[in-house]
Parts: sequence; C-alpha cells; structure tokens
Amino acid sequence: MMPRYITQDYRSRIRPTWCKGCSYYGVLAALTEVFAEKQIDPHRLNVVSGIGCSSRMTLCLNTFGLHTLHGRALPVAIGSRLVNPDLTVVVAAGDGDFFSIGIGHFVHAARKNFDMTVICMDNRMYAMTKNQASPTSIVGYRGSLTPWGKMSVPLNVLEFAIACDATFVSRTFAGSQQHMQETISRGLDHRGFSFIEVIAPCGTFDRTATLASLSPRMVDINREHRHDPADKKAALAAAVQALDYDASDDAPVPIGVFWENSVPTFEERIAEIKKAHKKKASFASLLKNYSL
Amino acid sequence: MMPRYITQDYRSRIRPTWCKGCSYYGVLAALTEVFAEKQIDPHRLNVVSGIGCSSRMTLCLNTFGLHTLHGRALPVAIGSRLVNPDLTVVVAAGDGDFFSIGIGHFVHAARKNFDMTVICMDNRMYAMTKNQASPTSIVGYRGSLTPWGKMSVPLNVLEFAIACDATFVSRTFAGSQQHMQETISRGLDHRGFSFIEVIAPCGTFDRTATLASLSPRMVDINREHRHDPADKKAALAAAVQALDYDASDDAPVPIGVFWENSVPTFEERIAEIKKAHKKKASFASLLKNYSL
Amino acid sequence: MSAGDILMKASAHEGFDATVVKSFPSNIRGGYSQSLVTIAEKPAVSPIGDCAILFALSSNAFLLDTLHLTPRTLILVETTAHADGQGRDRFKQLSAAGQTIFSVPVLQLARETAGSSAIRSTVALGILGELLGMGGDQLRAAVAWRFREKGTGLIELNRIALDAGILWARQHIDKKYWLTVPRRRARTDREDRFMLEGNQAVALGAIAAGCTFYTSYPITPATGVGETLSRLMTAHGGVAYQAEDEIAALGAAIGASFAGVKTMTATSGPGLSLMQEFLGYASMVELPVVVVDVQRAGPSTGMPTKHSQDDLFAAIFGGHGEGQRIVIAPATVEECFSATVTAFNCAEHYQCPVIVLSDSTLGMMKRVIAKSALESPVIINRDIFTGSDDTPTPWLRYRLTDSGTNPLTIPGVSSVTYRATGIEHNEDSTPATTPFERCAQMEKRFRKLRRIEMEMDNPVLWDLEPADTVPLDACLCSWGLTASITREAIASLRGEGFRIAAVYPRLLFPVCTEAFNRWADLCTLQIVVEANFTGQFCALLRMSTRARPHPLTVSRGEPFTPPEIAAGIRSIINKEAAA
Amino acid sequence: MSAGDILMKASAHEGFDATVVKSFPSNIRGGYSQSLVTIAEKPAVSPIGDCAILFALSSNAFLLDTLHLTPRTLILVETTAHADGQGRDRFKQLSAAGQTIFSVPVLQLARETAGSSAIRSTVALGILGELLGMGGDQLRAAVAWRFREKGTGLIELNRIALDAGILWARQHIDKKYWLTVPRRRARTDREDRFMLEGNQAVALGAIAAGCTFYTSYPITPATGVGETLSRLMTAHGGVAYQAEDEIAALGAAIGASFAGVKTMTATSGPGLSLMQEFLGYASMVELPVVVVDVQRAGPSTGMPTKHSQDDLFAAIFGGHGEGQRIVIAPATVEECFSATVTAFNCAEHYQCPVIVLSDSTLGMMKRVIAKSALESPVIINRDIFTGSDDTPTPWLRYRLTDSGTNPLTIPGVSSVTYRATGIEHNEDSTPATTPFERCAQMEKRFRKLRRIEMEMDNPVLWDLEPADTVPLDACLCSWGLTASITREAIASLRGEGFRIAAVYPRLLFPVCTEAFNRWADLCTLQIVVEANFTGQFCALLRMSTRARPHPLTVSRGEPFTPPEIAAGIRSIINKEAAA
Ligand SMILES: Cc1ncc(C[n+]2csc(CCOP(=O)(O)OP(=O)(O)O)c2C)c(N)n1
Ligand SMILES: Cc1ncc(C[n+]2csc(CCOP(=O)(O)OP(=O)(O)O)c2C)c(N)n1
Ligand code: SF4
Ligand code: SF4
Ligand SMILES: [Mg+2]
Ligand SMILES: [Mg+2]
Repeated sequence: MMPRYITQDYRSRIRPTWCKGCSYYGVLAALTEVFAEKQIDPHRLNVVSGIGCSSRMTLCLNTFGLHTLHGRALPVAIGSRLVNPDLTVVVAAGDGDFFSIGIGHFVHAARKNFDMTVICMDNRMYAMTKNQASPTSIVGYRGSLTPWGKMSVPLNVLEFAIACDATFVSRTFAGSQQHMQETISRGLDHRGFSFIEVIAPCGTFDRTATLASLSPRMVDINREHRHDPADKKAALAAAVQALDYDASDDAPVPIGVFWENSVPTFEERIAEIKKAHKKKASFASLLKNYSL
Repeated sequence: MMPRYITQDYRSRIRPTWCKGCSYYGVLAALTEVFAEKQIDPHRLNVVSGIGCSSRMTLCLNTFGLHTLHGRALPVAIGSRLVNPDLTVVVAAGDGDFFSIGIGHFVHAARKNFDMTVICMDNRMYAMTKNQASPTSIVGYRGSLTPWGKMSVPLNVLEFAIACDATFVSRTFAGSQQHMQETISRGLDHRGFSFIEVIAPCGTFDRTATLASLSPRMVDINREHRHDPADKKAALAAAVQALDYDASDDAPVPIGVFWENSVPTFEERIAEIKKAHKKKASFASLLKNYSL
Repeated sequence: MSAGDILMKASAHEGFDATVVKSFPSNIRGGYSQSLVTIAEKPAVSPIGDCAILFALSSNAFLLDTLHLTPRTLILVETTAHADGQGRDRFKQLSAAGQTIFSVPVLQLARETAGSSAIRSTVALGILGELLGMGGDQLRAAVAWRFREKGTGLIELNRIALDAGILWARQHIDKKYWLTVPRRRARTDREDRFMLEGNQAVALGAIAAGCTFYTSYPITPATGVGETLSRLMTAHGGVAYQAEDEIAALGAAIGASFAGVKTMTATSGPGLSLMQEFLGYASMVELPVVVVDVQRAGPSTGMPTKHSQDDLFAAIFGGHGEGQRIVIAPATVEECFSATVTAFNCAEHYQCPVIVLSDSTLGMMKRVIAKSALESPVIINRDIFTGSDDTPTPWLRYRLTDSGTNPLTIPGVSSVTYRATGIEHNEDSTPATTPFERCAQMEKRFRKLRRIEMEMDNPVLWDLEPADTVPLDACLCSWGLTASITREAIASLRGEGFRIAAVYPRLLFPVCTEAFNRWADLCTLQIVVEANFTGQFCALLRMSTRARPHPLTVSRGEPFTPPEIAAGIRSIINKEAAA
Repeated sequence: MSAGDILMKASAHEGFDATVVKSFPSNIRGGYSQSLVTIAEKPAVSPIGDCAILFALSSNAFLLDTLHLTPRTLILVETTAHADGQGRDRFKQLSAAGQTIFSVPVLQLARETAGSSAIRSTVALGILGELLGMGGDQLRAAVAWRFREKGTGLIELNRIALDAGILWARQHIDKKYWLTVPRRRARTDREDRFMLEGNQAVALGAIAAGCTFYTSYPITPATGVGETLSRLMTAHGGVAYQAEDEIAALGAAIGASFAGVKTMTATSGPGLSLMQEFLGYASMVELPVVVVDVQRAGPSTGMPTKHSQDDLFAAIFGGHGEGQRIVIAPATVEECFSATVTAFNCAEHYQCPVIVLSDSTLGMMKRVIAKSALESPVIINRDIFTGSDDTPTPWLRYRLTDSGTNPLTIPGVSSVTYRATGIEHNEDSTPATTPFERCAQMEKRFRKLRRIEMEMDNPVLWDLEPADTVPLDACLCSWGLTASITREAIASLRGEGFRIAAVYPRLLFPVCTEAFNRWADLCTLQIVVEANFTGQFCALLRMSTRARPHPLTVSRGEPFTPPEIAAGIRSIINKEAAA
C-alpha cells in the first residue's frame, strides 16, 4: 500500500534560520522521517517548543505546533494533552530552555508522567543569545556572562531525568541520523514521559566539539554494552558515567536508551476518574449542590 | 565564661500565628537553641523564607531576615551570600514553597553548592491556603483542589536533593527537639548547601499523622543503622527507602544525615577569582578598555 | 464563621433576601473574623450598610467593630470581652455616650447548657434570631442542616444552645430593642433559590459557558473557584488540574485552548504578576483564555484576605509590549456568574485573554440567588475551520480581516495545521519583522478591541436621573463590588435632594469611550469611586475619554460603606460649589 | 557589522563626532543587517537622519533600504545584488527616476585582490572612505586595530582590499559625487575620548555609581550590559552572577541589596514581565534596586532585536497592587551613563526599585564620547544606621516620617536587626492589617514619590523658543531615543518657521506634573512622539496632568526618522489650524 504521507509532508514552507552546519538540521530530518515512518497525521501532531535556536524546530514542521515562551514549553504541552489525549505531543527545546529557566516544569512534568516525547537538543550553551553558559556547560566554560569560567559542574540530564521519575530516558547524537530516528521512534512508542537528549553541538559558538569530532566517540550502550534499560540500578550507573563529553579527550560517549519502565500516565489516571463519573451531569443537576 | 546570647535573644517580639499544636513551634525552638549554642550574633544571621505557615519562621526570629515571595527564598538568600559571605544564611520554608513553585531555584542553588542551611518544614501539604496537595503529598491525597485524590507519587525530597548534588542531605523530626538541634547544628557546620527535611505534620489539616503518632516510628539511621553519610551509594539507597511515611502503617521512618561530602562552595570559587584580581581597578583604568 | 451562614439560611427560608460578607485574617489561627449579615425584604442593593446589631464575641472584635457605628446600632458584647483593659473602658465610654449596649454571658451560657464553649456562636445565633423576631423553627432547621454530617449528638447540642440563647434574649432584653422585621410566610420555592459565594458563582458561570478545562495554583482568596470547579468539572466531563505554579497554570490553559476547548484559570494578585508573560503570549497567538483575578490588597503579599481593587492596571497594562486584553468586573454575586459567561464569550469571539476582576469580599460573599439569574445565558463558541478541499495554501491564520479575527483550526479536528508563535509574524504565522508586516499585524490585532463597546451587551449600566432634573450636581462612576455600595450611597444622596447620574461599567477595558464621553458631558463634576489608593479607573478615564473625574478612593483592606461614599461625594460637591 | 565601526573609528580619529546605529535580525544566521554611520563636525543631535550614501551589499538590503531615501541620496549597490529579479527592476526604476546610483563590483574586487569574498566589506569601506575624502591612513589604522588579534596576515589582506576600494572609487566615481566633508587635523586627545555602546555606558554608569553586584539572565538586546559588567565587576571588586532565570536574578539583587550593597539587573521585555512580582516586593520592603530594561519590540517574543519603546506601562504599572517605582529613560549613549547613575541615586535615596528604560537601538548604538561626560558624577549612598546604645526598641524600620524614608540597618554591619516582609506591616515591620496601620504605611510609601520632581536634578530638559516668539504652533514632548530624533526634527521645523517649545523628560515616572502643566499651558496643541503603538507616555500625561496631547507614534521595529517626525508634526499642526 502506498503510504499516505511522505517525509516532505511534515516540513513547513519555512526555511530554517539555523546557521550552515548547525546540528539541528539533522534533528529536523530525523523527526520528519520518524513521523513519516509512523504515518502520524500531521494534524494530530502537536510539536511544542520554547525559545532558542533549537526551539525553532516547531516552525519548520507542517504539524500543529506552539512556539511558546523561553522555558515554558512543557506546561503548554501538558494543557493540550489533558484535553485531547489523542494528540501525539512532542516537546522540543534546548538545554537552556529545559534545564535553566524551565527546570521546575521539567521536574513536575516528568514526575507526573505525562505521555509526551521530550527532546532536548543539547549544545551545552545558550546559542541564540550568542554564547552563554547553560546548566549543561562544562566547569570553566567561558560564556559571555562567565568570562572567568562557569563555576558549577554540568547537570547530568540523564541522571536528573531518572531522578525525576521520567519513565523513558535516552540519549542520541545529531550526527547519526539512524540512531536519532531509532531513539525518537522508541520515545514516541513509549507510553509516558519519554526524555531524549540529543547531543547537538553548536556549529557557530562551540570551538571544540563538532559533529565530526564527536562522531567516532559515540557508543550505543544497548548494542555495545548490552545495557538493559529495565534495570534501574544499571541505568543510574550508566547515566552517572555519561555525565559529560569533554572535547579535550576522546573517551567514548555513551548513547542509547538508559532507562524505561511502565507506569500509568497522568492522562490514564484522569481517564479512570472520568470513567467513574461516566454520566455527564447537567448544569441543573450541578446547581442542586447549592440550593437553599 | 557567661555566654553572650541566651535562647530568648533570638526570638522576636512577635507571637507566632501558628495553630495550637502546630509542629513549627518545635522547629522555632530548635533554631533558637542552636543559634544560642553556637553564639552566632543575631545581626550576622540572615533567615530567609518564602510564603506559607512555615515561612513565617523568619518573623519569629530576632535575627536579620527576609520573608520573601512564595517559592523565591533561595534566590534572595543567594544574593545576600554572594555579597556578604560572612553572614550565616538559613533558608526556611515549606514543602510547597521549595518543591512546587520553587523547585527550579532549589535545583540550581543545590547544584551550585551555595553555603547555606536549607530547612524544609515538610507537612506534605499546603497548609496556609487550607489544605491542598503538595509535591510531597501521598498518592490519592484529597486536598481541596484534588477531591478525587492526588494523581502522582510523592517527591522523595532526600533522593532529589542528592540528585541535585546538595552536599549535605538530612532529615529530622519536629517531635524530637534534640534530634532537630543536632541536625540543624550539623547543617550549620557543613560548608556548602545543607538540606534538612523536617517531618512536621500539620496539626490542623492532617487527619492521620501527628507528632505523637509518628514519634515512636522515628529511627536515626546514623545511630541505629550505622549509616555512613560519606557513602553515596548507601546514601541513595537509604534515601530511596525513606520515600514516605504512610500514616496507615507503623513502619519505621528513617531520620538522620543521609549524605555529606565536601566540595568547594560557589562563594569560595568566586573568592578565588577575586583573589586573582586582587588590586581593585580604578574607574579610570576600566574606562581605558574603551578609549578610541 | 458559620453562624452568619445559618442566620442567612434561616432568613432566606423565611423569604428574605440575604447576604453574608466575611472578613478574616490570612493566618490560620488567631486574628479576628467577622460576618456581616444583611437581611432585606427586597433584594439588597449593597451588601454593606449601616450596622443595626453588632454582636462582638471577643474583645478584639469589640474594640475594632465599635469604631464603625451609627448611634442607633444595638451592641451586644460577650461579658468576658469587656471585663477589663481597653474592653472595659470602651464599654463605659459607649454606655456613657448613650449607645444601647448589653453585656451577654454567651460563653457561660454555652458552657452551662451544652457543656462546651465551642458552641457559643450558636447561643449568639439564638439571641440574634429572637431579637429579629424570627421563629425558632427556621433557625433550628438551619442549624440541623449545618451540622447534618456531624451526627445527631452535635445537632442536639446545638439545638439546646440555640434555645438557651432564645430564652436569654426573651428574659433579658426589653422588647423595645427588638427589631421589628415584618414577618412573612416561609417561601416554598427553595428549589429555585440558591446560596452561592462569588467564587462559586464564577465557577458555575464557567461551567455554564462551556468551560471544560480549569487549571490553577492555590492562592487565597481565589482557591474557592478551584475548589468548586475541581469537583464540578469532573462531574461535567471536563478536567481540573492543579499546576505547579501560576505560570504553568496559564501555560496549560493556553495549550488546552489551542487544542480546542474553553479554558480558565483563577488566581489573585501575585499570580497575576507571574502570568504577565503568558498573557502577552495569548494575545500574540490570539488564543481565547479566561483569567479570573480575585483581587486582594497588594502590593506583594500585602493583606491576603483583605478587600481591594488594586490590580486593574496590572490586568490591563501589566505585560511588556502592547497586547490585547479585555477586562471585565462583576459588581454582585449574580454578576460573578454572568460576567464569567461574558468573559468566555469575549475570549472566544475576540480571540484574546479576558480577565475577570473579582475581589476577596465579593469572592467570599454569600448570597441567595434566584434560579432565573443562572439560567440559559447566551453562549458564543469559537469559529472553527475544519478544512476543505479548496483550503487556500498557505493557511492564513492571521489574515488581515476588517474584524481582526479569523477562524481557528484545531489539532485533531481540522486538517489545516499552523504553528502559533509569540514572535511577530505574517498572515500565515511565519515569523516576519519587516515594518509592513509588523504594522499590519499590530493594527489587525488592535482592531479587535475597537468593536467591543458596540458589540457587547450592556458593557455599562446606566443609572440616570429623569431627564427633567438636570442640571446635575455630579456624575458618578464606580466598578466592581464598590459599584454596588455606591448605588446605595447614591440612593440616599438622592433622598437628600442631590441630583446624580451614575454609570457602572462591567467592561472596564477597552474603555467604553462613547459611553463615558456622554457621561462626562452630563456634568462637569465627575467622580469615580473605587477601593484602591491611586484611583486607577479614574486615571483610565482621564486618559481615554473627555472626562476629568475626581477620584474617591480607599485602600485599607475593607470595602467602603455607603455612608462613607455618600459623605465623600457630598464633600466633593460642596467643595466644588464653593470653588 | 564591523565596517561601520571601522569607519566610525577612523572618522573619530580625524576629530569628527561619530555614531553607528545597528540593526539586525534575531536569528543567528541570515536576514539582513544594517549599520548606519553618522559623521558630523559638531556632536550630532540625532543618531538617525537623512541618508547621504547608501551602500547595499545584498539584494535584500538594496530592496529594503531604497525605500527610505531622499532624492539626494547617493546609492552604491553591489553588482550581483541588482543582477536580476526585483533587484534589477528596482535599479532600473531608480535610475529612471534620476537617482544617482552606481553599480559596484565589490565581491569581484574582494575576490580578485584579496582572494576572499569574506573581505568585501573592507573593499566597500575603502570606497566609502574615498568618497568622504578621508585620508587612507586613518582607515588603514582602524582596520589594523579591528583585526589586531587576528594576526598580520589578515591585517595585510584587509589593507589590500581597502586600497582596492580606494582605487576603484577614484577611477569610477566622478569627483562631483564625492562628499566634501571639510578636512581637519587628526585630534591627539584620543585618550580622552571613548567609543561606547549604550549598553556599555549603562554598565560603566553602574560601576561609577558604586554598584558592586550585578546579576542577570541572558536576553537580547540586554546581554551587552552583562557582558561588560561580568568583566568589569570582578576587576572592580564586585560580583557578577548569571542566574537561572529573571525571577532569580531580581531576587538575588534584592537579597544583595538587603545585605547592604548597590545592585542592578538588566533584562528586556519578557524578563521585565517575569520580574513584576519581585518589583512589588522591593517596593513593599523598601529596598533599593536598579532594573535596566533594554526594550525590544513586544508583546511576547515579538521582534527580539528590533526597536521599540513599548514597555513603559509595564515598567510603571505592571505589578499587582500599588507599589512605588521610579522610571528613568536616557535619550543618548551619554545619558545611558548618567541615567544609570541617577537611577542608583534615586534607588538609594527613595528606597524603591528604579527602572531604566533603554532600547535595542540605543543599547547597541556606538558613539564617540568625551571623558568629561563620564567623570565624577554626584553619588548618593543609602542612609545606614549601625545602631547605638540608645537605639529605640522596637527598631522602627518603617517609621511614619514626613519624607517617607528611614535609615536602613544592614546585616553584619548594624546591631539593629529587622525582618523585611512583603506582607503589609506596621512601623517596626510586624505584619499588620488594621485599616489604620495599612493606610498609614500606604501613605508613607507614596509620600516618597511626591518629592522626586523637586529633588532630582533636571528631571526634564526644556527646549523653548525665545520668549518673544509666542504664540507657539505646538508644544512637543518626546522621551528616550526618540527624543534625540525629535530634537533634530524640531530644529528643521524651526528652520521652516514653525514656533515650537519642547520638553524631554528623563524622569518618566512619577510624572513631573508641575513641569508638564507648565508645558501644557504654553500652547493648546500638544504632541508626544514615541515609538510604540498606543502612545503610552502621551496617555500618562493625559492621566496625570492638565495636558491633552496628541500622540505621534510608530511601532514597526525601526526608529522614527527626523523627516518623518517633522512631517507628522507639520500635519497635526496644519490639521488643527484647519479645524
Ligand atoms: C524570559 C526570557 N528570558 C530570556 C530570553 C532570551 N533567550 C532566548 S533563547 C535563550 C537561550 C536558549 O538556549 P537553549 O534553550 O539552550 O537553545 P539554543 O539556542 O542553545 O538552541 C535565551 C536566554 C527569552 N527569550 N525569554
Ligand atoms: C505566587 C503565589 N502563589 C500562591 C500563593 C499562595 N500560597 C501562600 S502559602 C502557599 C502554600 C504554602 O505551602 P507550604 O510551602 O508547604 O507551607 P505550609 O503552609 O504548608 O507550611 C500558597 C500556595 C502565594 N502567596 N504566592
Ligand atoms: S548559533 Fe549554533 S545552535 Fe544556533 S543555529 Fe547557529 S549553529 Fe545552530
Ligand atoms: S494550618 Fe497546620 S501548618 Fe499551618 S499553622 Fe496550623 S497546624 Fe501549623
Ligand atoms: Mg542550548
Ligand atoms: Mg507544607
């Protein structure tokens, strides 16, 4: 049978404003490929983003989407899931967006286990505002507001997502189209909060790491280390090791699915309560609660 | 030698507005005892709080203090530490304040390892707004905005604080004056971000747990389980077990110091940079950077 | 707090119009709380008026409440509350001044009869009921209802306490002090009358308007809206969601609106401040959303349970940049219902955020309301485009229409997708920053606001003098709860012979320029009454109309009283006449 | 972007006054960017004026920039930019209309001579320098300076490119088209002149005022303030801190202020929206703090790099409740420095938040500034009480003084402690909600704002006609960068014979009521020029003064030009005269 949608059907008419050589082009391509592979109706997709170079992703897609405020993609995505659980919701933003200003929303969304696929394009900096340290930047990083070097250790987003009870925690690499597609596809299949960190160096402001320099270092922990994502202890251990890729050495960088488990989603719990109140009460009957 | 300050010197003239039987009276007493024990000058103490029954703590003390906004105590405390590292800073607020609206600030303050003692009076609910579920409330908790029961699992604040790289993570109980004093005292001694959860049931809205009912269940893990707070794995394991006290059973509730390690504080890192720039540049010399 | 409610219910059962206004401190314990019960034959205009009977059960209440008295007020005070100190002095002082004042051993009666001091308010209720000439039956029924879930033992105890109060009043207070409220037969239409708080009326208004998603973060005094909707929403097939903070609450409401449903969030001042960025976003992406602000006295944490109308400017102008917002204010509990319905209608129709400004007093005020006030309001739903074979490409979500609006497409429903963005954009929602595109979209968005005064039903309420009484002494304006109180003040001033024309806006913003220009033309002396410090609506009129009104304001955490407003107006009129 | 800077530097070295105004899109790549260089003998009034030479290097720039021309503008356009499509049509059209226009093979010259197309702006610079009659030496020196950190190879390449441009201009452009800027000897006082952007001037102003704590969250176009201060603060013994968001940034600033130091944070619109709650807190606890808002076009994300003055209302009225805020706006890069100093002085003196309203154009505009403009400003420090043996107990932090202010006590410094709270409080900072205490504190806090117009140096700048030229045609007012542009427009209108009196407020809020009433009395026709949609300052004057001004506004992401303002004023004057 002819597929109904081809990859191009998921691309909007907008030309991305990313720099030449930006790793986000790859993420965009991977997303459209996966959407086409799964033949999700573009009008049943809601791609929500924040603000940043990465968050422009929404605008490049021909799905429904909300390009929201810096750090606030998750609450908006949650609203749309709560009233329409039939929508496939993807949240795409940057490390600054999710983990600096937006980290509170991240914790709560993950813990409540909303069913959505959350993609953090992690270039370990604020790129759009022209290079400042983000929570994932390495110690000593010289961003424009930290000229003497960043003074705190990078946030390990995988460990953190596991600590926040995300039910699917994974990492992929913008330089590997296939790995991205596999990971995003699994994230979409997962019922619950699927977190995907995409290692996606900034082609303009990162003076050390590039897609090309990082590429040989990627190691899929599921395939090469037979890591079992159902094993929480192993997941945490693997995440702790994955802390950080340092551009100055050539240590392997683990990618793959670190952790996955199955827990009822927030939406499912709501559906249960709704079932218990199946008959929709009329306005008049609600009013009775207040009669004299 | 006569001590310079007695306990009463740390109490302001304000009569607390807490209900009779509120566990926060005990926390107040413990704080003033510890301050007196350490003979900290009241005017070198800055006690910062948010908004909630718990956050009224600031007003009851005769130290310097800032009763700030709901969820925002930590950033304010950080500002005062950054410009005056000689101040002893205590941040005192509730579970709703720290872990719902304020959780983003918590993550960042802990990760940066600011040197302050952070006391969460955890009654597992919003008491001041008359009983709503908080992130630490148990599943199914019927707060006034969750009449069909809370739909997400409680946040394990100890595990979470460890995941946020807090360098001192402990728990104590409002029903044990001595344990509180010991724990707060150790927290103050610790150089870095000291987190103390105080189990402090609400005497008015909690229909199941009380100071009296919980008291026999408290077990100090350091004393009774010989838990070594320097052992991170053990700390995490102990924290995972400590998740929650359920009022319906009588399982032991672990308290004590779960985790402690020594890492330079943010203030210390800044001091280092300042040292490198020891000579204060004159305004005229700064201007030179911009001369034609 | 429940004694006031019981008295209200009993009076309502007897067929009276009744209102309870509550006031209490923000901490859980301590402080003094107050219930102000108004019982009237015809629906009362103002929920606040001269105090006929003051019953003070604590010395604190005695000291504070005896500051607002008329010489005719009958004072009852618990014996121990004036036993010593300031209480004793005040008692002497009042007696000496000729005020009718009785010392009542409420506490003692409660202990003696029911064996518990906790039940003293029921004793007081018995005394009050008797002084009002109420039959004990209604009161007993109301008490039974109040404690219906607490078991027969407690009901019985309360009955005993009630009777003790009734008896004490008969024995100790001369009939001449009793209030001769004309009796009437108990009404039988209980089914068609409801007892609602303002916050509950807002919640019911939302349900009636078709809201199916409510989300909020707890905050006094708005939590009542959420408490009501959390229960009702589920029964009504919708979803209520407690968010982690106010930013997330409004974010979720916008996300749900994008997904196609009517959404609301309620908060109070601090939450409104936090919502400013998302309010701007909603106006930029042109999505309907209703935000209820149950105002409390600011700034900052301020006085969390206390009355104020000081968020008007934050509601209109609070966000960076220039977005479109509509602001509506109810003046009564009934209007809490209808204003909420109107807010949803406006949000859907104009596709922008609509803010309903209630306040702590109105939100927690209880009133008896007739069914007719809650029935079949006009409902407007958004214009949805589901897509068609010949849908123009690209889809022009923000087409430059004369009206300024366009149909919405909805994920899962419409085949035509678009991406909403808070970046300035062109007609098809692509980011666009040329001066031409920018100006076109700014003008388009602001066009929406120009139509409201014409299109909305009764955006202002007129209360004019008959045409032949001109010239007027003054033109009055007031909004929100203060409008209700001002109406009573004006009625009494008219009784004194003043000629006053008044206008009460429900639509606060955009300002009804036409209406207020007409109003300003009626008389050169214009006065705006409101409960804030700087006279915000007054300033708004100066800035957007021909009017040059005087402010008459108060910002003390308590509403104006009608005599205060009357006195204020009288003094401005006299001063102007002298000038 | 650097070609404009180099030209500016070279001109400055020759002793001219020079300004560069930059404009670019918010995304990192693509879009078109623009440098507008003004070179003048005497300090230029307006940084924006008629364009003498337009040099378009891309077709996009060519198409957009040729929309704002005078018939005298000399146009240079890169050959490939008008080779086909709309570019070709526009070229033909302009030639046909008699505009002087040259096709310049910049790209080709760059490739041929320096072997790289990246260097084309240096070729263009050579051409421009020659047309302006500049000596090649200054340009060569400036180019060398620009690439001083890139190695001699690149410097040499750029010199070659520069010379290629100079040569091309000599060979291909007739001398009659050259601009005859009068030559002067190179000035030797380079040490005493500085090249500063508005954002840098703000940063230096903070240092000069004694600020030792700066905290912010990155946001365009305010980041430049932080970039400067992050370096300078440390060298100056202070601390600069990157917070996790804007709420935390202002929170930390307030905490640091409480701990005794002068603090500042800078942001743009979205950040200002997020800071509303903490701004209210600062006014309630009466702590000094300076917030710089480098405005960009809103609402919401809007146009992040584009010009606007649309945050005025959010700055004044954005928070819930009624707090005290002072709002100040610089009109020039020099004033970015002095206004920031004034902001700190006001914050310390009145103990409340002070907001400095800059904007994207002003913030990124570069100017040559004399040392004298940056020297020894008057500095006000807070009044600190360290405690004494007879300190009254309790300590009355919020005593009801006539001035409205009291000394502060500082942790670690003063022996007298207090607890600051955002709850309404009494004189000793205890939460207090009686009407008396509430009213007393509200009045006390608002008293502070009444004094400013009298106490501040030059809160408004007057530009009057000589006394004997009355009657006037109009009274003008403008603020911020637009004031600078308006001044030039007024100069040209006066040249045409119009009689105009103008006032330029630096203190925007509280409104200088006295001054503006006097202004309004000068002429019944009053006009306020500003770069926003709704005419915010105009509305502010209507609401707080006798003035009834007309708004003259634009909100397109670009500043007004002087001719546009002149045309706008002319048309209002003529319309009024006709009416
Ligand atoms: C409230 C608010 N604060 C700050 C900004 C400015 N801002 C825009 S993008 C950005 C950082 C983006 O970083 P990240 O999310 O990592 O995305 P990237 O550009 O690196 O892909 C910031 C701080 C904003 N738009 N809104
Ligand atoms: C911005 C804002 N949102 C909401 C509130 C209302 N509020 C006051 S206290 C509180 C909850 C306090 O809970 P917690 O921190 O656990 O303290 P507790 O009262 O339980 O001690 C809330 C939601 C507020 N003051 N400000
Ligand atoms: S600045 Fe970096 S992250 Fe942004 S578009 Fe360019 S390469 Fe990509
Ligand atoms: S409501 Fe609960 S937490 Fe608050 S003061 Fe009373 S007992 Fe304490
Ligand atoms: Mg990033
Ligand atoms: Mg709590």
